[in-house]
Amino acid sequence: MKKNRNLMILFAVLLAGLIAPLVTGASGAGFWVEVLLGGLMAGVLYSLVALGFVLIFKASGVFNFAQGAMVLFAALSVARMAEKMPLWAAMLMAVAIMVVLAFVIERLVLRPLVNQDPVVLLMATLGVTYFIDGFGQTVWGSDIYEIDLGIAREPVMILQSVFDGGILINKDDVAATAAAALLVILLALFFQKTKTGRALRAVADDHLAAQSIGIPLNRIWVIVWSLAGVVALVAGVVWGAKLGVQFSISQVALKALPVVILGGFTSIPGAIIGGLIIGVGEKMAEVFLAPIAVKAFDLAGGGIENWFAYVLALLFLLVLPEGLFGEKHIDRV
Amino acid sequence: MGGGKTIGDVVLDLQGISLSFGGVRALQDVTFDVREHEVRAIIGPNGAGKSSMLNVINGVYHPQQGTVSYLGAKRHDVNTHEAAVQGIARTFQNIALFKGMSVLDNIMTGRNLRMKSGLLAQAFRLPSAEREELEHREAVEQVIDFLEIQAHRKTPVGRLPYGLQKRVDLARALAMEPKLLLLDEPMAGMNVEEKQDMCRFILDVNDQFGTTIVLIEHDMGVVMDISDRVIVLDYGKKIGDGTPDEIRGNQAVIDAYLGVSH
Amino acid sequence: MKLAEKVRVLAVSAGAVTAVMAVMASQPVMAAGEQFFPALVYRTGPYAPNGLPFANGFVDYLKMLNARDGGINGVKATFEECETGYATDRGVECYERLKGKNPPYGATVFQPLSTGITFALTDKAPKDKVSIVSAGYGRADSVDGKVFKWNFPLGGTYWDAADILVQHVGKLQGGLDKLKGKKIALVYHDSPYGKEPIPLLQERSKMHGFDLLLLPVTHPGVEQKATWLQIRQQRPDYVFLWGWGVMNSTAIKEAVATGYPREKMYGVWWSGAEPDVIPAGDGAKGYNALVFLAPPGQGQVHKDILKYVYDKGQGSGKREDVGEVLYNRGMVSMMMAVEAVKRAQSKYGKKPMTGAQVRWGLENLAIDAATIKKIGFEGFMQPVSTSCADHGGANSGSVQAWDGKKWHVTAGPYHSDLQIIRPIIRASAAKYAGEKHVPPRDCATDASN
Amino acid sequence: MLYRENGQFKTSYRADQQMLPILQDRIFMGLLLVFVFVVAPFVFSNYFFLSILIPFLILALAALGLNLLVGYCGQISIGHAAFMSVGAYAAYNLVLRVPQLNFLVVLVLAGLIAALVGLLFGIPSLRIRGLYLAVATLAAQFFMDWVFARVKWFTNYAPSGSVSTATIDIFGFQINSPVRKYLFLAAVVTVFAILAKNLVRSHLGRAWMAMRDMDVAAEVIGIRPVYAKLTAFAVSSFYVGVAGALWGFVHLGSWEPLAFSITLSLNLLFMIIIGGMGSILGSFFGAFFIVALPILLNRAPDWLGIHLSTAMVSHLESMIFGALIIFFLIVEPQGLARLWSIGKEKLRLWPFPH
Repeated sequence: MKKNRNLMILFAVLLAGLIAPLVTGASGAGFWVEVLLGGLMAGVLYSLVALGFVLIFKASGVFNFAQGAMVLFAALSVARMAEKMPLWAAMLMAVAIMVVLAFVIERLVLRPLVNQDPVVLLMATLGVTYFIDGFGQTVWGSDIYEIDLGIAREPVMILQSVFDGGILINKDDVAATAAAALLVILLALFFQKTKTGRALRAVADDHLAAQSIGIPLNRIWVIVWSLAGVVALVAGVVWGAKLGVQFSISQVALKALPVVILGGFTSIPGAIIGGLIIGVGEKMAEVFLAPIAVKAFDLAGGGIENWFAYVLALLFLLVLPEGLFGEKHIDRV
Repeated sequence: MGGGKTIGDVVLDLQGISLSFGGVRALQDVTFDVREHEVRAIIGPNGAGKSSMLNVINGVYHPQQGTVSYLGAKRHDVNTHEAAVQGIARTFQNIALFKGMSVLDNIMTGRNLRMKSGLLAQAFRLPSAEREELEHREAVEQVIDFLEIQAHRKTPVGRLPYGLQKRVDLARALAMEPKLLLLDEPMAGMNVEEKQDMCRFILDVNDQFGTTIVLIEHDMGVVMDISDRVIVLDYGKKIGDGTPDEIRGNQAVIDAYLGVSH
Repeated sequence: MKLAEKVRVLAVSAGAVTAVMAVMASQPVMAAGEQFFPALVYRTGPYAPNGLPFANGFVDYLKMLNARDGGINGVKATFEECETGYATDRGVECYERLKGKNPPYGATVFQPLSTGITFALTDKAPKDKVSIVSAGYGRADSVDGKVFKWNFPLGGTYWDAADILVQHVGKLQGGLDKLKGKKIALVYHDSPYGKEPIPLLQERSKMHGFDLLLLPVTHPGVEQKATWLQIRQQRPDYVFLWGWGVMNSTAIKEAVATGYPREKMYGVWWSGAEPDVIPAGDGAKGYNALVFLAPPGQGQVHKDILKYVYDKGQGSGKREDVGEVLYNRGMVSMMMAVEAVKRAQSKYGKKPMTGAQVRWGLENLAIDAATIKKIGFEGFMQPVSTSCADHGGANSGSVQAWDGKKWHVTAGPYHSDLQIIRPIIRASAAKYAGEKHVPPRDCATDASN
Repeated sequence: MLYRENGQFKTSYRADQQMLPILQDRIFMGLLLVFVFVVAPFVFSNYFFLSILIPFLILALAALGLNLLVGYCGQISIGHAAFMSVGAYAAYNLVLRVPQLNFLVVLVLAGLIAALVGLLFGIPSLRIRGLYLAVATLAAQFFMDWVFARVKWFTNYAPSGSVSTATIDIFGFQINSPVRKYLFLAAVVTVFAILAKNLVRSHLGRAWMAMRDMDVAAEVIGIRPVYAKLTAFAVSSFYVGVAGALWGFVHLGSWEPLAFSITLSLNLLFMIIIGGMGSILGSFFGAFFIVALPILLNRAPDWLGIHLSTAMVSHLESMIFGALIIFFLIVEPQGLARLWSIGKEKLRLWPFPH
């Protein structure tokens, strides 16, 4: 089919772009692998935030702009509470806080706005963003705070025998990836094996069907928002441990948006794969493409990664209007 | 019926239409024609592919196989806009009115195709644009009078009762001054009185304006009363085609259609 | 929701709107005889970690003056904070809000602590007859007082800073000529602030033949992976860091992660404070940054602040943070404004000064060693003296290094090479004057007002 | 009471097609215009002009432009500040490179250039819809941010990337004082609001609304989605581009790409949702709400005599702002304009409700 052919062409072009630096000799193999890994690591973080988006969108049809603010709030909670207690206790407390937050949001925002236009719900979550931003800074402060997972920051050199100059690897990046992978496996198990999980999947397909299983929609919303809160917590801790916890990390939500349009709003695998594609794509573009563009057009610096993710996602959308794994949509009249 | 009415040549001719969505086959090798000035009914149980048929005629769906000839021009699939330009109008099964607009504005959209003033003329409300707007308003007012909905002109369509919404849907289609009018269950969900009104409107349109009509309807009484020829679909296949009397006597139709709860 | 209820809501909101209109139409009147200092601060948002200590030092100094001396030569000093969040539009709103306070004198001087806001206010200040002091930031070309009558980049500009950094690394290499073929990367905040030093560095790169690698970092600066991968690939000999807020600590962490030696990193004076290095932990050891005017530490003035402000429980921040780099810089920024008021008072009399009178004070500032000692800033301050042609008043800076616990001054003071900078300033100021149709004034005839 | 339309019979379609068919509405609009152009210049303080009214008028124009696209044509955009920046930089370059042009001409040209760019970024709307399109419009936001930060020509090679403008002069009339700026903007915005009103009540506007309410049905009656969507993008971007040029020249005076960041885009979206989607008047309500509310919240503790730290005030501002937005969405998801019309309906019936 035509669509598939276009998709193949798109993938082929991307793949060609991916290996171009190697072929043209713009980069040594070792460095290329490092950029790839850097992209994958960034992609894992994007995936984590995108996962929060997808969970909520799937179950409640809400495009949750507040996911970034939730990441910040969770990370701030962990960082500040860890000053007074062991890290594990702080994380548990933070999970409790995120559940309470989910409950409050369901009660005060979602329930009164049920069946409203998606745009209205989107704007409501922006309101939630402002509130959480202000509230988080009031309670926890607006300085930079630390989350210490006890992992050394100094990078280690590996595979020196394979690549010229070896490959630089950070243990915290590896830990982040492991945490993300673990979370995804847990979520998959939850959705496949538990009764609640199956109900959640049902609600995504059909709201009425879910109610006939006997789980009230309201409780389902609290559960998905709590889950999204926990995902935000993991993303916040991973990010915060790496770069410090500060107001700015709420901006990571903007990076997750192209991921969800690329992967499809309703697909968990889409969020993961989309995150990785975007992560690798933008790092590769920035490192290898930007310098060429700067030279060619006499630009004042590169920085193309800011829009590259969106343009990449847009390209995918033009081929697949519902994203890689999104649900197809047929007009009925 | 419609004494003295002359049925003309074939204006619409569908040959071997097949349409499927993914694995679901909605239409299989359906062939039929519509003659000028006739009322042509499509009947069949739910899911028989009736609405899909209309969607193929005015280009909402594109069939995988078959050809559609309209006014002699033969093509594989129809472009919706072109269909509208060539005078094909339709109403919808689940009322597809523009919810945020008033009755008047909804019907005015039926004139859009004929309104030519440019963007700037409209923005500055130049005399030419004003004049055009008034001309078309007058045409629309005639439709409004014809369908007797004068009292509801400025009402947002969402606030109207169902029966009236159906009437506005028809008014919008009529405002296009169509040559061929496709009606998708125009009487569904109406009470007897409303149905009588609607029948009257349909026959009047057919008589007064000479509009050719293709009609989907469940109410067999209505269909047999007002249509000149009937086609019967079942599971996407044509199982009968002819005058109401012929259809009444068609054994395949009786088995397939009347066996189903009707 | 019922109709009646909706109408009630409408009524309430209409009432609220009317209230805003009513209150905003009336300007509050202040008790006469005060010197009013507007304080544009940011205590929230992405730049709060750096905005907080600066704002604390900025207002604590005034509090101390009032408590210790009863104000400035007997004129009570007042201030009002306005949160800008480092956003230009909010900064402009703060300016409009505060410029007319304390009539008939108005605001003394504006210090926006943001290059973006400085740019925006530069156009507005001449009409409102109030000066903009941008100590160590803002438009570098505004040193030219002939064109920028109301701008005072006191203590040094980014061109001075960039020039000093080049001189320093040149010295490390054993001479500026040895920079030939070397590679210097500029990692900068992608805003007017970060872009300011580029023309000077380009000029120097042409002169000495080193490669200049420009790596912008998008606001707020938490995404630097690609930037540091490029640095890993290009292996520049030095990295100059022009960051602010969370961007600084992120840069140092990414440098650790990509194995770039911190010893080869040099920050501008806005990338060399405690909140920039502490979050990076041990990894920040060896990182260098410029320091101008006020190095960290405590002197007589701090003792007074602790005694007159903190002992009474009126401190703006934490006691242990008094003496941090940015705290001191905020304090010095306020001190220079106060000195300008004093200078103006010496000409116009010991009463509250208007914005125009303070402008004269700023243009004739003479903070020499004796004054510095007298006001308790000995060891924290280079002399600053301004003139009509030179609104900067100083062009020196030292290099400090972080040892994991404290900052230590390791080299300097350097003076920027005016031979190189002046022509660029003149060209840039002339271009501005052309665009804005501002006729440059003649310093000989227009020395006063 | 005052608001009675009984007895006002229309004798011709022309009379019925007027912009404001009801007499009281015309009187109200007349009084409002008198207030805006005659009374207001004398009663407000400079601060009120500079910090509230001027940004309000410009952002109302931008919100109006966005409303044409989102509220009337149903295409969501979260990247409209990008087209504001196109307008602003286009105007900057026109003034710089063709100084003899009258500023009014510059405004129109800047709008046209923005319209062209808007058209380009509107093309995906032909394939993508709903929230997917919304996110896709962010591509415009980030791409234009980047273009103006990077391509030196647009900023006339200014080393800082910041551009600044000279005072506007229209036929010898200097737009230099707050009151003059206000009057100039009020005039421009009034004209553009009337043009917008004309557009949405003629066939193009009906085509947009038809696309919004039921795109398949619209196509079936002969409205071309390509034409309807792209004209909506173009006209919307034109408005927003003009607003951008005004924002740069009249309000900011000098600016950097950050002045047109995503925050501004989101604020524009807030304005039309709080004010009312598909309502010209709503764009004004929404703009006033979003411009004045943060300032009001920021200053309220001071007026009330409550002394809070600057940080606390700022955090409270953010929290209350967020809470109020949620509150308004819950009370009236259709926006302030809807409340306004409900209020009018009440007045119409009062004191004799049926």
